[in-house]
Amino acid sequence: MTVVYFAWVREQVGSGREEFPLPDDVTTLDGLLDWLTHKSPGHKQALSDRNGLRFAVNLDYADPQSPISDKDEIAIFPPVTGG
Amino acid sequence: MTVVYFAWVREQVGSGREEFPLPDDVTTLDGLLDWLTHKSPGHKQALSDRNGLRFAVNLDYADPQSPISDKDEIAIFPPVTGG
Amino acid sequence: MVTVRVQTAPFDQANEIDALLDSQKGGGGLVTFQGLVRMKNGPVSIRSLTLEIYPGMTERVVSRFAHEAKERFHLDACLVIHRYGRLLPGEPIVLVATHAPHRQAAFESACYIMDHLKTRAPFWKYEETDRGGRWIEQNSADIDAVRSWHA
Amino acid sequence: MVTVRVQTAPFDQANEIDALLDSQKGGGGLVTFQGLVRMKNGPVSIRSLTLEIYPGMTERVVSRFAHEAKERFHLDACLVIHRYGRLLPGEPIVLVATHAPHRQAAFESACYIMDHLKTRAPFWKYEETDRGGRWIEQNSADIDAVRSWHA
Repeated sequence: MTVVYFAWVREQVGSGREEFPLPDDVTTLDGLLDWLTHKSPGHKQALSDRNGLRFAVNLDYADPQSPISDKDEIAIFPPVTGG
Repeated sequence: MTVVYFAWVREQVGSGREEFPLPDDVTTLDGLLDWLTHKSPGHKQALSDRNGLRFAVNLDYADPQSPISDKDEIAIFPPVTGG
Repeated sequence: MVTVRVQTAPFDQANEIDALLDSQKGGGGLVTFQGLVRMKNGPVSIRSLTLEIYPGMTERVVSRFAHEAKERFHLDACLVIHRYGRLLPGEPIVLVATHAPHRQAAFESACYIMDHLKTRAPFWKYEETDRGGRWIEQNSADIDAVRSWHA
Repeated sequence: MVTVRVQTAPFDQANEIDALLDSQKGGGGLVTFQGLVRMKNGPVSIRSLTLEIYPGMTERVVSRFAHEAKERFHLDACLVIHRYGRLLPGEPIVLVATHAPHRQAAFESACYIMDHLKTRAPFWKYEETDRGGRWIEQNSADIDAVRSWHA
């Protein structure tokens, strides 16, 4: 799977893009966030307040409850500020 | 005094501008309208529905109750349609 | 800055907007409204639209609304150009441009000016079509719109 | 016609508007909104604004809003150009243009698109000032504005 990060989430994680196999026992976005939290102190910091984050699965906004699969591109980012 | 007419009021009156001394006994715009009604069949037709007309005295919108004097420029016209 | 022009000549929206932005470096939001002579009234083709003004009063009223809008919405700049005379389908009639630190003020002030131009500024429109001509009547929705600003 | 572009290059508002008007002769009202990088944040001078996008998703989301606006407000045409990358104070960030038979639809649809760009389209703004840099936070008034379209 692919996980992409933007803005300060990208900065705190220290990378804009990670690719790895879907971890065992992870079936939802929420489960993935739990797993990512243990990946590095940067991940932990970036993901500490989930209410302050937004998510997408395969280019569509998604809730943390969304099911995910190994073929998915997951995006994790702060609330957007376009316009 | 000067009276100016616009749009279909001008067409029905048959003139865009008339100058004449303030008629005797006329002290308000309403009084002037009464007097103008007898000036010609065109005036009578144009002024028959006062609710459908708008008025200005010296370039400012005015009510029919407004006092007028011999030095004034009175305008009589339909509701406007700019923009 | 408030600029108001009532003129027969066409205007170039691009030049006008560039001049407005050059005049004050503020950032923020710029809203423009451009009204164009329509091509059809239902199934009937329009040949021309002729706008009559009350020289002196028209400029005065438009200028008052432009200044009111600048005060009320705290605009950096406000431009109104309104044409009169005989115009052809597709030709621009009016250009309103408002520049404010926040987009909502820019949008609302442009609406405010248009609502007042439609119902309070001395312009009268005569539409010539394939089936003859007529003076356009004031629209009741426009009257409701302008009243809502003064409720 | 719906046109959406997400690009680093500057745009020329005049050319874009001319192209939009040439594409369909409809008369009526044309509203444009142009957002410009601000010069100051309170007393602090701004050096630059850098916009980050999510390539693929950004275009997709902006395009969806533009099409939604065209349907909802019965637009003749709708144009959205949004820049990303590093921009300087005074530079244009975004251009929205909507063309409709009636001015209210043109105004409302431009607001609708801006409210959605502010709160739903994947752009993130980083502001560099004399006192350092920061990621700009989403504005609660913008969130209220976008919700009001879906109440």
